[in-house]
Amino acid sequence: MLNALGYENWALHALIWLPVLGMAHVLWAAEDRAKWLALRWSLVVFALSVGLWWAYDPALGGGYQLESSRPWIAAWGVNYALGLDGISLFMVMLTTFTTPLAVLGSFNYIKKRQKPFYALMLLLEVGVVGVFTAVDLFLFYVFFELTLVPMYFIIGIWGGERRVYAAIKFFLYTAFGSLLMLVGILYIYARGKALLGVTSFAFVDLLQIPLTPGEQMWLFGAFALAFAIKVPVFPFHTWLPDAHVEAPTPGSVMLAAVLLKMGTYGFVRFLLPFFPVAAQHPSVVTLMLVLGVVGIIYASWVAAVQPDAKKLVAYTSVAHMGFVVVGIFALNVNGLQGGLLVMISHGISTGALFLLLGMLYERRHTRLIDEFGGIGRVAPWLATAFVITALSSIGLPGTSGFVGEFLALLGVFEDHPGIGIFAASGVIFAAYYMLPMVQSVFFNALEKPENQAVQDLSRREVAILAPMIALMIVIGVHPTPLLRKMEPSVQMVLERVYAAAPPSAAVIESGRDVSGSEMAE
Amino acid sequence: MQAAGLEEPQGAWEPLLPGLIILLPLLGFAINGALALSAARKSADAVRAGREFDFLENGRPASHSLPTWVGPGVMLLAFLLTLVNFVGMLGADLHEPVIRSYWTWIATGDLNVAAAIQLDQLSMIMMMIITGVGFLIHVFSVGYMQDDPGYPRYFAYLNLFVFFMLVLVMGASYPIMFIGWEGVGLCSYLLIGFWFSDEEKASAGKKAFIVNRIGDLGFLLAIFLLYLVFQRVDYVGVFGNAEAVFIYGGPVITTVTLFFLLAATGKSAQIPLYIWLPDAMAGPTPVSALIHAATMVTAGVYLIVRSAVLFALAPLSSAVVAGIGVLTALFAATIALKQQDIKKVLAYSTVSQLGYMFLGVGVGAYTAGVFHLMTHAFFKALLFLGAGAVIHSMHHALHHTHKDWDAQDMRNMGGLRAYMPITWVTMWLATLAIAGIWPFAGFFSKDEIIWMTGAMAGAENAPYQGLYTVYWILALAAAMMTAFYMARLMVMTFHGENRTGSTEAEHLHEAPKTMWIPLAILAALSVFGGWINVTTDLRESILGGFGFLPMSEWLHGWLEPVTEAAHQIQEANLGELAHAAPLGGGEVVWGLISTVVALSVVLVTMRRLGARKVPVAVEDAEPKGFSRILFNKWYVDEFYHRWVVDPILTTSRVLGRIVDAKIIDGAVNLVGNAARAVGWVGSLLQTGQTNTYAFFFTVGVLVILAMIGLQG
Amino acid sequence: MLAESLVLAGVIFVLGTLGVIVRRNVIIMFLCIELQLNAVNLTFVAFSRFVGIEGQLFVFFVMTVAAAEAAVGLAIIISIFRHYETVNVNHFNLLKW
Amino acid sequence: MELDFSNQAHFIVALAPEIILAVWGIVILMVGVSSRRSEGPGESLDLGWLSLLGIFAATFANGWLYGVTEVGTHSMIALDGFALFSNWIILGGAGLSILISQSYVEKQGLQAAEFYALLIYSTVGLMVMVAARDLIVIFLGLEIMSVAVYVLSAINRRSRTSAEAGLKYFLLGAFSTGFFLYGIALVYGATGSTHISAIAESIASGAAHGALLMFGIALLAVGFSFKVSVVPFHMWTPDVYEGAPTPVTAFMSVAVKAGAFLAFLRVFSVAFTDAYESWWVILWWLTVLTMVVANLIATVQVSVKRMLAYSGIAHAGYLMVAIVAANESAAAGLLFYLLIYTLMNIGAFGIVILVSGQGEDRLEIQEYAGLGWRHPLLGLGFTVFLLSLAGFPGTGGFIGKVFLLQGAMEADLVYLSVILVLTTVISYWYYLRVAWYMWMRDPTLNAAASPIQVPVAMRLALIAGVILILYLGVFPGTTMELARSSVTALSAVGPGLIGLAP
Repeated sequence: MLNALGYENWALHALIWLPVLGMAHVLWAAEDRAKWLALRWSLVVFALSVGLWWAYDPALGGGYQLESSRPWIAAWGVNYALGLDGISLFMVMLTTFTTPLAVLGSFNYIKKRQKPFYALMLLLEVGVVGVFTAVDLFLFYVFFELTLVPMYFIIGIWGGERRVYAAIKFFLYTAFGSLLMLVGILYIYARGKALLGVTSFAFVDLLQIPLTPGEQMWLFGAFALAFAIKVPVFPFHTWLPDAHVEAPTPGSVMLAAVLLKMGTYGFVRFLLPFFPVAAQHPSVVTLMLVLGVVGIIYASWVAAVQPDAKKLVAYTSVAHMGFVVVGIFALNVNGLQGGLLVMISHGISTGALFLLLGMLYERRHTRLIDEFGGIGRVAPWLATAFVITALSSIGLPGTSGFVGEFLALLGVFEDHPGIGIFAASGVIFAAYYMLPMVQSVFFNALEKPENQAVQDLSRREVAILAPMIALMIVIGVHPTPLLRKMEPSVQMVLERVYAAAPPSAAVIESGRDVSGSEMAE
Repeated sequence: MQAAGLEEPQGAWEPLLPGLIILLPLLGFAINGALALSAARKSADAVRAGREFDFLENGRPASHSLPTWVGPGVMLLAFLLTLVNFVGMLGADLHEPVIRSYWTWIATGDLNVAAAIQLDQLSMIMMMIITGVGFLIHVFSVGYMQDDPGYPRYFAYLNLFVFFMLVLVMGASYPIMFIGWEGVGLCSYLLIGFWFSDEEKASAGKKAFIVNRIGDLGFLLAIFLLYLVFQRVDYVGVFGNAEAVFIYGGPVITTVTLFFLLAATGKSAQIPLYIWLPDAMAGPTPVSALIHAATMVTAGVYLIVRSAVLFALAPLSSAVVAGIGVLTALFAATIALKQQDIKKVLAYSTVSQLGYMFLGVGVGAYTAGVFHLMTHAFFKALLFLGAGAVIHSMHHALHHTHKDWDAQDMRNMGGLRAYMPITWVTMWLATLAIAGIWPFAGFFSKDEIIWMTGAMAGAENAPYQGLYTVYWILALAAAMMTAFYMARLMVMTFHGENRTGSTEAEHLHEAPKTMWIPLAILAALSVFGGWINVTTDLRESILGGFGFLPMSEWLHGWLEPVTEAAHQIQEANLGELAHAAPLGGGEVVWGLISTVVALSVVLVTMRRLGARKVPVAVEDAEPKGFSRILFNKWYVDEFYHRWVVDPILTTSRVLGRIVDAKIIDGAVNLVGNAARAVGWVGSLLQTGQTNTYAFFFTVGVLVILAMIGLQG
Repeated sequence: MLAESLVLAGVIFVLGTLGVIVRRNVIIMFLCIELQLNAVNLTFVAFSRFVGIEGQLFVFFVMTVAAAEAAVGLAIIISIFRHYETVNVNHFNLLKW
Repeated sequence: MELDFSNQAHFIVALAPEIILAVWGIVILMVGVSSRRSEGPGESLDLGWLSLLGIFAATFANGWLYGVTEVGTHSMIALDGFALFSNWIILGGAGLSILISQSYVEKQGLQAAEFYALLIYSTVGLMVMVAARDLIVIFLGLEIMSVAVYVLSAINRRSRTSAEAGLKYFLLGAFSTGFFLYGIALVYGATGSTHISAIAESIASGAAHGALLMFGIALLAVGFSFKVSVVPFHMWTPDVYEGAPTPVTAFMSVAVKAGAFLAFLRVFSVAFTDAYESWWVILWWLTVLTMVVANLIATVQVSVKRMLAYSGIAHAGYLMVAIVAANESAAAGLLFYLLIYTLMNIGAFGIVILVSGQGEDRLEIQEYAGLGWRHPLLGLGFTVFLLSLAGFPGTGGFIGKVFLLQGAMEADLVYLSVILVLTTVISYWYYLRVAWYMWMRDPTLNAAASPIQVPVAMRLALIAGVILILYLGVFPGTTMELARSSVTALSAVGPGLIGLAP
């Protein structure tokens, strides 16, 4: 069926260009139709992206599929080249899945200047999908930067009181990193030109360039910084709470659900395969793992004392991303798979959390936890949805949150048991920051009259939350299909890493030695 | 679909729809949950309108009548189905666990976890207890909860709990067990905070969840470690190779088992993580009976028995298990001595009894542990339900005259036997059982544990023999206390004259049928339940009526396929167990001693306390001296707050308000501001004076010329 | 011979430069600039004595240009004088920072 | 056709665009004088279109010149692709300047004829300068341009600031000319010639006198640095840019800067290529200083016009990177970037003119509050210009910056590249600041009270700017190819030029 349509030839391009058309349409149409058009277009995009699930076949190995490439800037060997592998597949689907929900979530929230808003949302989708599908470094960078602009305006125009500060901070901070990465990119390109005489930005070509360990270290630094800020990895995280608190609900949703993933995606896509020597250099690995663990614990603790619910959730994102980083730099299948799964589940659960907080905000026009209390009595469905989402977010088995964290922790424990123990302590602190919030918002006595007036979920809101919650459960109960689709690509990344330095194989074994030491004869 | 690597040679016996046993409660949850959500909408509208929605004003709506049938109904079906399989298993002599694998849950790299259930003697007995006792408690709940606005939600949670509990005991691998493990924790969280509008109750639920999570951390780490060693995490894979891989008492196995122990202490409320259980009494009393007495809290014991092979390989861990168990038993018993809240007494008694189970499994008497687990499920459930009945009627009584007395405080009760005779009788039976008085169920199970402790102390080459002797003595002491505080409870509640107040007393009444029938059934079990595992020696002796008791050591035989590996390891390493207690004397002798002593303690207590005049709660004076410390539970909660909770909170605040806001973010902002400041200073050079410009121009020229001059 | 003339030219140039820096009167400053130009002319002539005719050609161009600049410059000075009634450059600092 | 400069007539052909323009300048003056009596509204507009005609003619001629080739490289006037491409940039800058200046000239009552004539003359000067192969000619072109621009910046006789700007520019300009000339003199003395290929040969052959040459090069560098406003020779720039009539500022900021840079590049990478080792360090430091200082000071500006002045200096810093790198990519990058820079800067100043109501008031950033919502298209346009100035993907500015960075990378100027991008981050701040005023602030009463109408000419300029910037941002291929082939012509001159690295 899909093949009959030649789906694999145009799917990715459609995913990028349909939203562009949507933008035009939205800007063209009347103000009051903007939201419906945006919703329709984003739904069409999502519908298209669903086909990717079947179009991408892991049996063909972890390499890129649905590849198509047209020369763009021939002089520099830049190609408009798109491709999809197991790692990007779910990032793309997550994006296309989240966007319509975010759009739907902004129906009541965005009252003024709707057309530009929805246009920017679609533009954001373009950028993110582009980031996840580009297989040309130059193209990747363009999309990577492109996502900044819509987010900057979404926060800055439709945000809260300190929106401008937050927007600028977000923009400058992330741009700072990515510009250094640009230098790195051009450096690699120049080396390729000098050493191999290849003028190309295509991943496959750049991977051939023999970079010296020294160069790898520096380049790793440049790229790692860019992505670490985006993720964000402690201590580069301070832009995130501001951005989240000030951003309008849909902005926060997109930010948490997909934009942060661009950073971790960059880790997997570039740091490991492009600079394998640096990536498995013991000190680098230790540094990243420690940063990840500190992120987990630190962010959890800081989150626990936030008076602002949205800020709290923002910090939990930092903690979750800590799990991802730890998983990735475990440098083994379980860890990497876990990291990717956490990315997916975090996208869903945290996205849902921000939507729910947005709904609360629309009802009470405050985000201060102390302002609430007993909401569960007047808005039981809202409370139920929130509790389920929160549980998924703190990784309760049977929800998507658990599988990812379990694998990530398992992975890191395999090779770094010490760090693994600290990372695992995150499961305690997750409960420590989430449950008190849930209690003082939804439980306890219903004292304030404002709270008594809170309405329960509307049909639209149910329509937003239902698919997300369903997905949390489904992935939690049966994640294997996802894992199977991702595994070959993950394997490829790891092979690439370990091909660079055989001794690292010993590193893996050392994990086993724990038991090997006491093998009975 | 069958997941790879889990095919096991199966016995002749084919289980009947084992999956359905799990699914039924889930189904009940779905139905009741739906009802609950719809009902909640109604009451929410009412609350918004500023009043309470009375579901019963014009007849029960479906949302409040269906659960009556759905909730207990699914449980009954599940129980019957379990019974069928149980009988089937009785018939088949089964040496390998029967494994049913439904789908692959997690598969990546060389990790492969199947969504599989394992049926063997251990899981079967647990399923019997869960579905059986569970069913009775569901029935009881109908009477207890049917007037509560949250009725459907209550049954939804309860069914969900049973579902997770079954997953816990039926799962074929540690991760699957972990699903149930955290799932039951979740349900306990929801049920403790069932009346979530009451901050105290909600907080109690939160406390339970967080404390349990600490244990869960241990569980996770243990799984990781096992995976590291075996690349497998299913029981068959682990236990099958454990002996081959692990050195007896080696560091890794010890670590693994200690991690498991941490998990167990969390779930089974042992020192140091027992603190959540007493607070958990905030939940509806049937919940306390089902979750916090009969089933969930015994999960830790199940975990250890399930991992018997591993623990048997780790003598140190086993010793620690036993130590924690006996200490908890004693410690909790001391607290129970001075509690006034009837449920608090039972709560600490539960902690104490769980301690016994730990002691049992710690000394390698896994069967004894399970045995006590089972009997305890009977009589403690009975006690809680009885207490529930009492509270129920007390509540009604006080409610009539709007007296704001505590319906759970025993000082406000007294003389209730006149009003609720059935409850009185059944609870006495349970009390005798728990006090370990012959021939009630508790006697056999508890006695066996104590006896095995003594035997362990005397084992040929058992490590830490002296230690086990101490355990043995402490265990005996705790048994005395049990007898005392239970007798105290009965006296204060049912005997003497009534202190509730004359007008209120008229409204005291016996529990309805749905409530006392379960009591009766449990009472029967509390009486005879112990006879299924009478040791041969006792059976031959007077205590067994010289062979009168029907069977001997049935449970031993039944669980042998599960525990034999562990027992072999023990015999291989510990050698012959002693046949006499540390102070000499055989099992029979000590059995007689303990039952006599216990009985006398009960009688003395009745006599002494029965005579004394008990002041009602409002008039009672603050306890003084040592009893004050006991009344305040050794100030353990305060200790934890002072030294664990507060430090973490303070640190969090410091991190959040200073480190994050000021230092890290401050640094970020500083960069920006500094740049602008420098820019401002630079802009001052732009004086607008042409001469200045010419000057700087010339300076530039000179510098450049100088550079050239220096170059060459 | 060459060295001396070059040094002379250099000295004149420096004097001109200093003048531009220290003097406040626009006319004087402009004259100092003329001084610089002529110093350069001197250099050109000196060099062209040795290396060829272009130098002297150049001088003519320079003189022409200098004349043109003088014309324009004085015009500008007049127009600003209309505004400020002064030719002290220190007063012309509306534009700064 | 073939041009052989032994035949004098061929000079006419070679200089066709310049000559056309020069003649046209006279025509403009004539028309202006004749129409003086009938002093009517719209007169300046007509003159504007008229002078635009001349620009078109010159452009056409320039295009036609692609057809001809010259014999050898000894002529004083180069007819290589480099010169021709440069002419595109300069003519484009001039044309756009005229478009955005028309209603300004009208409203401010400037003498249209003189204004446009001078603008055209300075254009001629620039074209001569970039095409020159002889320092004499470069000097002449430079002065033709400068003298005209001195007058232009002081042309608003009613305005003090304009007069002050004119004076400062004139004094300092003449001052720098002195150094420039001195440099020429020294180089001449050291190499015995003023023709750049001859200079190059004598340096290559080692015949040149070292010390003299070095000082000469240094002073030449100073002279150019002044024109392209490199720190510390930049200090006239903010004042003059702020004081001069905005269209003049626009013209200065693009055409003048472009011309100076192109001449700079030709001289240094052709004539002094073999002395590279000794001058690149100096320029390296100047570049760093320029990028850092300019960007930092720009962050504290309140007047958008002055902010753009500093941004202009900052861009001079980025462009200097190409001069330092001195290889083919860098040179091509310089051409490409100057083209883009012309478009975006003219656009930005165009908006400034509009917001300030064809005048010099309302230059502060507050005046831009809510502009985006009052005039969405203007807002969008300005946003595009700003993003392009900031070098953001999707705009030509980004491609240009990458082009420059590539040049730097091929010359292994890694640190310089890093500093470039870091300073770019700083520049984001003040560019975005305008954007946030436009989109994230509500308009001030004063601003709301003054509606903005966009005259046709301006509209043309802005639309052309936006479209070209986006086009070059998305499909830069062909233009890049052209730029690259244009610079290869440079390397045809003299012994093994271009593309050597420190």
